[in-house]
Amino acid sequence: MSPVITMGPFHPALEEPYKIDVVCEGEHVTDASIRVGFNFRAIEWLAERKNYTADIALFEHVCGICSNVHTLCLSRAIETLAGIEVPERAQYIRVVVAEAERLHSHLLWAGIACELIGFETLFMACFGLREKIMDVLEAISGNRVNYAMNRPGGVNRDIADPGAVLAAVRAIADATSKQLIPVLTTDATVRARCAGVGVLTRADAIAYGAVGPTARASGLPQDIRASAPYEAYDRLLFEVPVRQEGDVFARVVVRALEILESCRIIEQAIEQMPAGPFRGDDYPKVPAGEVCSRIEGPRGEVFYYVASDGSDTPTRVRVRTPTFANMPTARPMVLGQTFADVPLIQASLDPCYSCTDR
Amino acid sequence: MDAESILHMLDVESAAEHRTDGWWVDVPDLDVRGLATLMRTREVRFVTLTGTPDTAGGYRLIYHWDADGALLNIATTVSAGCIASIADIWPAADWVERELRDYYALVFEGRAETPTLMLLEGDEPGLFSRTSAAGREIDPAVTARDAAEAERKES
Amino acid sequence: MTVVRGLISLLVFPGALFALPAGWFMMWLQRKINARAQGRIGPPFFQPFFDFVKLLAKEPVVRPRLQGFLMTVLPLAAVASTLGAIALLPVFPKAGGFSGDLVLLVSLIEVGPLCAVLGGFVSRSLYGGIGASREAVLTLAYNVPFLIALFALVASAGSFSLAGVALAAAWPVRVLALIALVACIPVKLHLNPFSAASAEQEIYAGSTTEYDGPRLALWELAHALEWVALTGLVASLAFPVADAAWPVRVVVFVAVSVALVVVLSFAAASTARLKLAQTARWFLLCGSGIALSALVVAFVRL
Amino acid sequence: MSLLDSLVRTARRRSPWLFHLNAGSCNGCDIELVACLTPRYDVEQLGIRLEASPRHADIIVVSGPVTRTTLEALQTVYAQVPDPKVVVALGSCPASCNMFAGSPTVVGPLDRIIPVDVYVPGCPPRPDAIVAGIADAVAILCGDVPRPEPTHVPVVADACATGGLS
Repeated sequence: MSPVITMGPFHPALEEPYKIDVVCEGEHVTDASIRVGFNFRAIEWLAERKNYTADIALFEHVCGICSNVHTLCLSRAIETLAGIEVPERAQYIRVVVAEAERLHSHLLWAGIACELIGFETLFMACFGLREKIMDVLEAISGNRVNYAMNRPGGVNRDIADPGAVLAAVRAIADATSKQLIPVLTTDATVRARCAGVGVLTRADAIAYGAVGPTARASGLPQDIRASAPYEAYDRLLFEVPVRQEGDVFARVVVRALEILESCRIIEQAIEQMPAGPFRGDDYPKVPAGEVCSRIEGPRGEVFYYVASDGSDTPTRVRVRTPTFANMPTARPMVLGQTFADVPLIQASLDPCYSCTDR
Repeated sequence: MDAESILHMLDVESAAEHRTDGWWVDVPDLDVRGLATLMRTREVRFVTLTGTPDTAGGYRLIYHWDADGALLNIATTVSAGCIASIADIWPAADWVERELRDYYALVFEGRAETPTLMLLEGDEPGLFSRTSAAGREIDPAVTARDAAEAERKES
Repeated sequence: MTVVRGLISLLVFPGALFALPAGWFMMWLQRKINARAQGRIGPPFFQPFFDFVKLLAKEPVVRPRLQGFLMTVLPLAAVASTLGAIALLPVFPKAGGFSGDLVLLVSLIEVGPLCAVLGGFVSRSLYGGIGASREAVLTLAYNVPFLIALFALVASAGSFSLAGVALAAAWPVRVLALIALVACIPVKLHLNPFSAASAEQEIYAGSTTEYDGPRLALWELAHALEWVALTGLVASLAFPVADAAWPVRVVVFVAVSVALVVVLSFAAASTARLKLAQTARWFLLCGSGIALSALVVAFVRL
Repeated sequence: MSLLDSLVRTARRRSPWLFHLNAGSCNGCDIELVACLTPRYDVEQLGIRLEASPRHADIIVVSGPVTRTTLEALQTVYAQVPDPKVVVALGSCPASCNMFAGSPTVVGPLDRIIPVDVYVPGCPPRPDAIVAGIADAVAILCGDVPRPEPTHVPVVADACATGGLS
């Protein structure tokens, strides 16, 4: 009789409630099952009962960490349905905010991952660095979390001081490449905890439908920004980091390199950003129809399906968040690993349970 | 493999429509397991499955696929409330099917078990269907629990 | 006379009156250094003291009688035995008095971790149990180099008495043995990189997960005293000059202890936590290697 | 007031340990609470620590509108924290359910389930507001400020558990 250890729903390793039942032989994991739904607020149900304006605010609260991707994806769905174009300046502003959000999300993740391997000093360093990008987001939107930037037809606020954004982004790129990446990739204790741990093979990544950095660390070069560019991404140069190993260390490396790529994108976007209006005059009227919308969030592909009957309330909004796709891959990853690795492996997916549950 | 060749292989090229958000096609009598196997062998990524009630009292299921970056939306209709499961072919579909059971009490045939995903263990499936009439007029001060309590007092 | 001396070393120096504030000071220093290394300001000076008082003043959770009794007695035993170990430290090797031998000191130091293991099991919490079993595995692992190193000192000094060891051990043996002993301290104090027994992110607070209020306060107290006992053990063995005046001895004893706290804190702040198996392997290979070389040197010299 | 009393009060004021509980929150509040620990805000200066076990805590910080699925765990954790304890409702969700009001799976607001002592408004509150809220909680904890009258009589578990779904 192997003991079943239940982690959660409230566990210090987890910012959010979820349960993972781990079956152990000694310290070795022989089976695991994940239970979600603790954050289930039936947002999709609520969305069918609120108008589009209220829905934008509602979906901002799918997740407090990647709130911008949700409003962006929903706004794009509404724009596609209504057949309206977004002013060019707004497209660039959206890119800047989306990449700034990726920066803060990746730094947050790096911090939490360090905390999980007990490296508190590096956790603090990551969060210290993250405050720089939080300042940028606050300067642009007025908020540290939940930026309320997107609306159908454009963005709500202009970037008043592009120079400050550039300076902050350059400082982050500098600190990342000179301090964060060297420590993460060379420290012996970090390597001992990450390399070869929690491997997701390429075949499993496809079968489980992994997206985002998780898929890219397993050798799948998928990125919506490159494969189906939206907003201004087709006019910006960036690379999609891909690793073949599929272990925790590969996911660390992919995200670290993405931090640098995001800095590059923001720099280009600020420099290329044209003058002009940043939003349309009116809220659009949404005709009947259905539409899908996808963007690349920090954790991977975000998918929205919106169906409208022509009224001011959608008849169905379906959200497939990246963690919903990624989370099942945790099971093949933890099998055969030690119990001490389980929190780190699940964290290496950059899970967001409030996204998953909605 | 690209979306057009897939549509050709499925023999639904003529019915398919290309929109800004990808390819759309309605196949009322879709062989979902055949489709899933084809997609699996061609490495077309399973994106997700959307379920939504249709006006006729049945459900419209849309299988979303990513073929070389292009979105392929293959819709079908479920009138009897059950459809074949593809979770054994695509482990990625496991959670979505469980979720759809929680929301609309749809039955996916061929699964050994369909545990709840979002609801508590032992809850009746079909939360969205059961509560579809509720909450159209939301008073932010009144939560569903108050409504339930009021109902209990009345009865 | 010896009884008076014994009581003084138990209650005054290096015992309770000195050890309590010293333990709190060391805990504060470790947290402060950790905070400064992370670019933070860190806790105020009296923090561990206030933590202790606050915990004492909390209302204990009602528990079944036997469990409640055990959960009070075990941390008390840890406090008492650690205090006893401190009293035995050979700060004044020539002063005579109650001069216990090394075996007694080591067994008293070991009672603390043993109580923690038992305490984790009697708390009937899953995480307490896991923490306790990890603690047990680690105790086995680090005790291999710990005991070999002490044995090397004994072999070199030709005496089991603490004072004898402190005075007579040869320098090459002493240095190697002390390095091995220092490496064992982080395990006992749950410091990085050997803190697997209290890995908050995996098993909550390890064996103390279920302890609350006054009972937790006792564990905190035992923890503070362990700081003094372990750093003190190294400090007293590292300063063997027999005829220094007592104020000099005290100053050196305190200074070496504090220096050790600083070194250990910096090491903890700049490392990640190793897994249980990795920690155990480190002690059985590297730690034991150093200790064994000390032993070899001791025998060759003989 | 005796010397011992004033020592205990000072100790409580200077050593508040928190247990954070996410009852269906969107992460916004939670991440701002974590930000409080980091160099810019550094609440360890005030003796504040985020504890892993509810048994060690003095202050329970709850974020989120309380979903059906977290309800039972919430009540367990509340019972596990030894007295004296203070409950802080972090953000708008535990105060009013925010935009999740009306959802069939939300049973909040928090004060219907456990008594709430301090509300920290905001969606999410900024870290400085969170620190100020914890300071309010500490004042209640050490007895400087009387505990507020409960706004609701907490309801029993069964009535909540079936909320909206029966």
